[in-house]
Amino acid sequence: MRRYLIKNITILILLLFIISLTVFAILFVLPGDPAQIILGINATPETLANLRAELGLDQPFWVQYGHWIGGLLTGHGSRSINYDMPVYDLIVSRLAVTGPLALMAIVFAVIISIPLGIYAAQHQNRPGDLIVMGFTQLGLATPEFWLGILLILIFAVKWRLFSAGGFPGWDVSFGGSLKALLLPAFALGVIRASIITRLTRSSMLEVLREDYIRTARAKGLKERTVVYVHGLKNALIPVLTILGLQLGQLLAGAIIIENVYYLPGLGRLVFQAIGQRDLPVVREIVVFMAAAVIIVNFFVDFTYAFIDPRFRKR
Amino acid sequence: MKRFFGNKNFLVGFILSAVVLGMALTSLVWTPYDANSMNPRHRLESSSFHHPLGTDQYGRDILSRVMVGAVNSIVVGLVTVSIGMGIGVLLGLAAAYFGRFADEAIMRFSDLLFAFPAVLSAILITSILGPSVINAMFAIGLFYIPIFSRLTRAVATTTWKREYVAAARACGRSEWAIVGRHILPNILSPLIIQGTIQFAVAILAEAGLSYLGLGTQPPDPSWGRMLNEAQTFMDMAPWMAIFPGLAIAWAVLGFNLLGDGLRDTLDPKMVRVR
Amino acid sequence: MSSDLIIARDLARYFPLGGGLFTKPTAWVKAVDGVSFSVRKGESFGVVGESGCGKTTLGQMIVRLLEPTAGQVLFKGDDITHLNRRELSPFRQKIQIIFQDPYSSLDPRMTVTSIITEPLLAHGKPTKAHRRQVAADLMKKVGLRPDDQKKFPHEFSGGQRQRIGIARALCVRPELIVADEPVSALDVSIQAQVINLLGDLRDEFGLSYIFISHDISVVEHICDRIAVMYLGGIVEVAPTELFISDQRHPYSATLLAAVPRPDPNHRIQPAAMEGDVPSPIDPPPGCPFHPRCEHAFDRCRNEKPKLINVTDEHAVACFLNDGQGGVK
Amino acid sequence: MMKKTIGLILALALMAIPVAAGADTPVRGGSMIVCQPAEPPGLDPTSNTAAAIDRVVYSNIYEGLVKVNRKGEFTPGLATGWDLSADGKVYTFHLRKGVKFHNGEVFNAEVAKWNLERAMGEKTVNAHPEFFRGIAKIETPDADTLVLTLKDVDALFIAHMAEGDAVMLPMKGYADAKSNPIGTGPFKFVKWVRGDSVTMARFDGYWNPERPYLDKVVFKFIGDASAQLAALKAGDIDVISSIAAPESAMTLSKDNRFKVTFGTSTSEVIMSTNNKVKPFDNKKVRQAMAYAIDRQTVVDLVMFGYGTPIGSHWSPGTPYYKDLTGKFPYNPEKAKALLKEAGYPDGFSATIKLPAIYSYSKRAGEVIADMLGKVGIKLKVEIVEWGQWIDRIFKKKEFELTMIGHAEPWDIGIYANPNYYFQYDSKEFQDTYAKALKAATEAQKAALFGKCQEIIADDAVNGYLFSAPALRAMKANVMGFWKNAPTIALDMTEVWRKK
Amino acid sequence: MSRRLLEIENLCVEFDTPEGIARAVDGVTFHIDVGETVGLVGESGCGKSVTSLSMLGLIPSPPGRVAGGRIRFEDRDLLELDKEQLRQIRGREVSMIFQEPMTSLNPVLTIGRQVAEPLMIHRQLSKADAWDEACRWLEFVKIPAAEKRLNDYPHQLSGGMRQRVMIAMAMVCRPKLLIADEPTTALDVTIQAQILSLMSGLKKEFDMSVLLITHDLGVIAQVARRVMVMYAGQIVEQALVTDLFNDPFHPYTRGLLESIPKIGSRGQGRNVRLAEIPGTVPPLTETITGCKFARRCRHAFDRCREERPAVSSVSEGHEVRCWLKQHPEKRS
Repeated sequence: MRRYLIKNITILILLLFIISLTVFAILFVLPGDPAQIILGINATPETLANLRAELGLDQPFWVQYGHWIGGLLTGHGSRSINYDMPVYDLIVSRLAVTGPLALMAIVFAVIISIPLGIYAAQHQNRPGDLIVMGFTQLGLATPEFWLGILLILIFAVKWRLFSAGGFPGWDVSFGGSLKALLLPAFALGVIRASIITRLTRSSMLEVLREDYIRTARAKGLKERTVVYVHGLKNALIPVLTILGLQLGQLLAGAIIIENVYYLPGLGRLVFQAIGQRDLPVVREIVVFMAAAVIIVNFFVDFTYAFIDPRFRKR
Repeated sequence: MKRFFGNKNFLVGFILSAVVLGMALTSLVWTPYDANSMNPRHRLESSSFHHPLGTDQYGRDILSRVMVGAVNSIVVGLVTVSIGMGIGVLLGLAAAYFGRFADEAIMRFSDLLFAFPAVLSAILITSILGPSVINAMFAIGLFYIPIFSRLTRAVATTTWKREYVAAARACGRSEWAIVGRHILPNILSPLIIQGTIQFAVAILAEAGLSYLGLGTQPPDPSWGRMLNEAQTFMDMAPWMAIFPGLAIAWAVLGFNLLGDGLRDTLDPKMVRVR
Repeated sequence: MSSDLIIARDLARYFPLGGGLFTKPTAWVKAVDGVSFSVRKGESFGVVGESGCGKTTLGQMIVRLLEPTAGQVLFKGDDITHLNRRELSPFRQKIQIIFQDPYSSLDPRMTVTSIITEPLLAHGKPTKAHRRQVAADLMKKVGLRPDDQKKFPHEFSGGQRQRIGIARALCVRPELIVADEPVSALDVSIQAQVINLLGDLRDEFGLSYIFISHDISVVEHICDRIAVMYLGGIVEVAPTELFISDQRHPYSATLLAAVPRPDPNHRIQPAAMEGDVPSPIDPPPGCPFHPRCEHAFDRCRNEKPKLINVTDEHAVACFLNDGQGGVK
Repeated sequence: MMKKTIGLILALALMAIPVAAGADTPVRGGSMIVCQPAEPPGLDPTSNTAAAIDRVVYSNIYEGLVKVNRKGEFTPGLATGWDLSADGKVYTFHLRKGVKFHNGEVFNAEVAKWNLERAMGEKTVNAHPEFFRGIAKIETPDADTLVLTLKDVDALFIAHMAEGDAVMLPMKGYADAKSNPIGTGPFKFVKWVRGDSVTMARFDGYWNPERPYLDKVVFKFIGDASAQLAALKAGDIDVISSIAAPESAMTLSKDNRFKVTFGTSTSEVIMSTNNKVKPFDNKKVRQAMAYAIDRQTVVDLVMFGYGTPIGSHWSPGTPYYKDLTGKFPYNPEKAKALLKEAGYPDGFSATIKLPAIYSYSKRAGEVIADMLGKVGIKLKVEIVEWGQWIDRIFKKKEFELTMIGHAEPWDIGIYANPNYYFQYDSKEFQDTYAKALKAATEAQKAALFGKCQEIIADDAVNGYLFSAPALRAMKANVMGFWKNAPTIALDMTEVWRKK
Repeated sequence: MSRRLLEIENLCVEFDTPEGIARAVDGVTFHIDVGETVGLVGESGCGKSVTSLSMLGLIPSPPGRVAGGRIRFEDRDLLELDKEQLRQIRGREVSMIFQEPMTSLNPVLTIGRQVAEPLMIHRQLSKADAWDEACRWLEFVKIPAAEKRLNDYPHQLSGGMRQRVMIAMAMVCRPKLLIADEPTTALDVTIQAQILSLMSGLKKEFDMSVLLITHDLGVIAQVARRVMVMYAGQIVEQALVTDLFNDPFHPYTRGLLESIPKIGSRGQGRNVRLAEIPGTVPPLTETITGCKFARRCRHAFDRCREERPAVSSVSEGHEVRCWLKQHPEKRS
């Protein structure tokens, strides 16, 4: 077990290192001078040089990279060029939007998909199943940002139940903020739900065909126990993997959906930061997102142990 | 053929994607209006006989733009799948064949790609190379590499373990001959199925990137970008937001179903049941 | 022993367990560990053992599907253990293999003709017509209808598929066939057909077999000599009749006794042997069989017995046979 | 139909403003949330030219010696007045007495001198040190008098002193100006929530005890058109200082809870043309393009009518403006003829590179591409990231055509610099501009600056399209908000809320 | 003396397949007495497992369904019970063990839990009591260190141990009938011998009836009292084990017995051929009017091909589904 841990953590760190280096290198060669962007198009070369020196942009690659990683490791991080504040604080403040958004989306997705998937599996090839599967096909085909737009059209433009976007801020209005996240989280969640429903269904179908399900029935267990205790626990294993992988998809979806709903989240931050050449922000968010995905998957791997004893190695 | 069309998924998928394909091909020779021609007098008109899907803020015919947009989507699908498949299959074969170290390295590389939220990397890529449909295709194709390499690796590893491969080896066939005669034919069906599905995914991805302004550039019509432009006109001209989105969903649904249908009919497991 | 077609000397094969990009294997599975035997021309040599005893690994080393970790394989006196693909080519034609699973041993995407004549491709460029002719002849030989040449494997039943596999092995006119559980996956009535076919072909082509199976009754029926394997090593070798009448190793005796006979008058002995087969990852010290052996004494626990001849034809790896007499 | 409506709104808006401003008496108190599209990259206008900084802090937190009023006139700021010597080289500023910074430091001639020297110095971080480097000598005869001797006559000196780059910082509390600005303005800085808002509160020690009216002002940063609109409708904000999607102004103007104002700004949206690359080095080609562009339609399609067509690089709200829109009336036939004369009877192909961050520029690019296409000039549209735009287009001049708004006032001087990205090199213009800068009288200035406008218009250096509007929407009870934007500031000093 | 525990009459089970309806069980009739071990033998696909599954309503449906017949267990017709009543019988009065001990145990639940489960549902024992009882049973089936094993998961056990767990699980409620579907097929011979002897011991101890389903005639011969031979969905011959092995009547049974290589039969030299049954089993979807074995039968005559043979009695308790009037060997 310890070997396994050490091995995987080593790989994890190596992966993060490679990602950080890649991102840094990519942004290093990216055309566009941050100093010029800060100072605007009419700035003099002299001012530009002064600012570049101040930002450390005149240093060679490895020195800059070392500085950056050093900063990250000591918990200081770098400062946003644009906002003149630690990127860390910026990420934390934006995470206050993206985090709940992703969480709500996952919750939506899970509460919709798992019961639907089980239902469909139990009613395989019957009308209920076909309807559910039809909807998931539609869900898979619908771009989430379009669903977002449609929801705005219906709920904001036509019925005026929600505002068409924007985010009041948690401290200004908790309820209002929650409401602002509702539609985007729903749009994100419904699409995820389609994938998870299909997966739950097929996984459940596979499990229900297993010999131990027959054994459980032969023991005289109630069908409910058979499905939810003997079946679900096994069926959830592949679902869990996909849920882990979905985090990456979800972050990607968040970038787009935050743009549809004008939510001041991480996705929008990185999208804008690239436009503004706020390199420290871009770098750290990309590394942060990649790390989040990798680490979540790492933990998902571990969660197997709790569900599937076969993964528990000595 | 009959066994394909007997499958409902395939049949519906075939019809849906044939419509998209037909629209794209027609648009090469004829569209109701020039898709890019502006007509200030007919701005933001809703559906009418002259403009079945209405017009946009420049008075351009949305039907014509949706038709031309289909070409764009199909090209994106073809190119990205080719990139992903071409490189992915090679990597997957290499991983399966060499095993151990190479396998681990190649699979870690694909983990790496998997770990990056694709849109994020696409944003990065297009911001280095500039937003254009070519760069968007490159970005999407890049993310297809691990998908195809994993698929290839999985099928190739199991196929390589099959006894008929051992039999071929036992009678002295070279590894290349085995790849050519046994491995590739077995990978073919899953590749076709996966390719069709990734084709659909590419249409979605390109729409997303174009929606963010990172894909197809104006004035070329792209479904995603049309949605982007539609958003500020939503209360005035909702049709601008509805039809391009419908087109995306239609095409993606079509190719997804086609893929599912192919899976139903081509999957070797099904063959064995017979 | 110039009549020996193939000789295996101290063959061993270890498989690494665990380990990845950065770590060394945590353990080694000694699937086969020091096996020696020889097969004469025209002889059928049976290898019997329970699952995990290493019999399949042994067979694959003989046909060089697996490279031995140690030891030698000599074919008609030539050492073929470390030949490369090209050097091996002439020997490949002489040694062929038949597999257990009639499903996974045939490429589902190839026609019967392609499958049967695939070995020809490895040794030349046969014409299509030639291939068709060869395939038709072989199909007739193994009892298939030559008209079915263009069919695919899934259009055949299990027994027919096994015949296709046999035809493929015969394609290059081998002298030795390693048959790895060739009838285990078949139903009783089909099993008999294939066993008979194998016997007929042996007579017709003067083949030698290394016949690997877990089923003593099948091995007994077809083979001239039987080797019993346990945990990667041969514990007893004897001519079949001698083996049936006079097993010298306690394991052989238990194995034979455990086989249920289709004869209500012959009841099997109440389980003579308790316990499971130990894992080859962590084999017990001394004689690998001692934890299950009712005759085990101190020496068995500390020292691994070597396979020694008790008579010219009969070798046993058991300390009980050091001086005199067998188990029974 | 659409055009008529817009025209009507325009007329109404123009009529309404003077009435609205005078009808009620301003009242003290209350707070106001103003939406500003871009978040400033720091709050120090003396180290960065970003317009977003000036919009938030200039005239609100910081003040300079000279101020621009809502009509675009130069009025006293921290200087109550100034005298100009007869040779036009010596400015004597009479500083306001009793001015204090928000941190209690006193403002006097010495502080002013320090500020100017800081801007001119070797290690300056000021984006426009050239504004100050014309100063030869700074004298402070007493605490309230500042005498500046210029090296040469500079007609724009006062204009420059009225820009954000010339605001006065305290000598002690200047170091954190980027994140904790301290000035002499009517409002003092309270907090900056990154990514969201800057809050400022009434400064009780302001030199004009009558001002400001408001107790608190929050600048909230919402760049997206729909989000701005949503926030205004939801009551989260009081003012949209600049409507990002002009089409939404239409809908808003129909809602009587809100009012939409449409004024002038200093920003000229132009199709920048690389005057050094073929075929744009040919004046006839450029003129042909000028004929091929229907400016009013551009305004209609891009700005939904909210914008004023221009004929040269000078916005209508700026003094000395000369209306040159009639110089190249829309005439595709003439454009084709000119192209033929220039040797392109079948037109030609070119690429227009549009910066991704500005939606007006992408839209205008698309519209122009269509218009030029009709006379045979096929434009390939390429969208570039802002960073790339700066790098490749602005610095390396790798472009044929691009589209951008030049927001700074009085910036026609860029045409005198042959190395500026559009690479216009005209001796005639350079001479005229140099003369204009040294013009002593208003009449001379008007004539010479007018001549400058004419020269570039005639050369059709760039495609002059329209002046971006100061398009604002606000709740009906917001009073005194500047309609026009003659300078880059959102001066909240005189804004009040009707009870 | 012999009391009927189970009586199956004319049972038919059908499956929908892409090729049409497959009749997996086609008019099976047999009975099991109290305390009797009955063997059901046949080749793969002959319908022996389907027969056993249909007794407890475990046929996967769709695509399968019981198309006709009666299954009397004691005084009830199992086919007429509702789901709840059937559930009460499963695991309490009739339990089953299956071929693959690897896949028949739930990999994510502990051994203890799985063994205790029937006790908790059928005998309403508390969890603690059920586990104690489960532990006793594990000891009973000779699982070493049973108490520790309770918290183990199936993958931690060897194949033989898993099958012991399966047996314990099936036995905890002391069923009247144990259906063992190929219980030893996946095991090595030495382990098979252990399991068979364990089962015989349990049977004697608890005096239950056992239906042993297997393809291995050897196993049947060792364990069963009575044996039924199935071919293509029908029982073609049933008799006491001694009668069947010593004096098989049906040509299929004979063929089957003669085709097995027998240890010790080698005396005659190396070229002994085994008897073969020519051809293969017909697909279940095929409708065969006459005898299903006719096309592989050396003795078949016209009637065999036209009319389905009726069941006739050869001797006391020895029934055959064959048109042959006399013993084939005696006839030829």
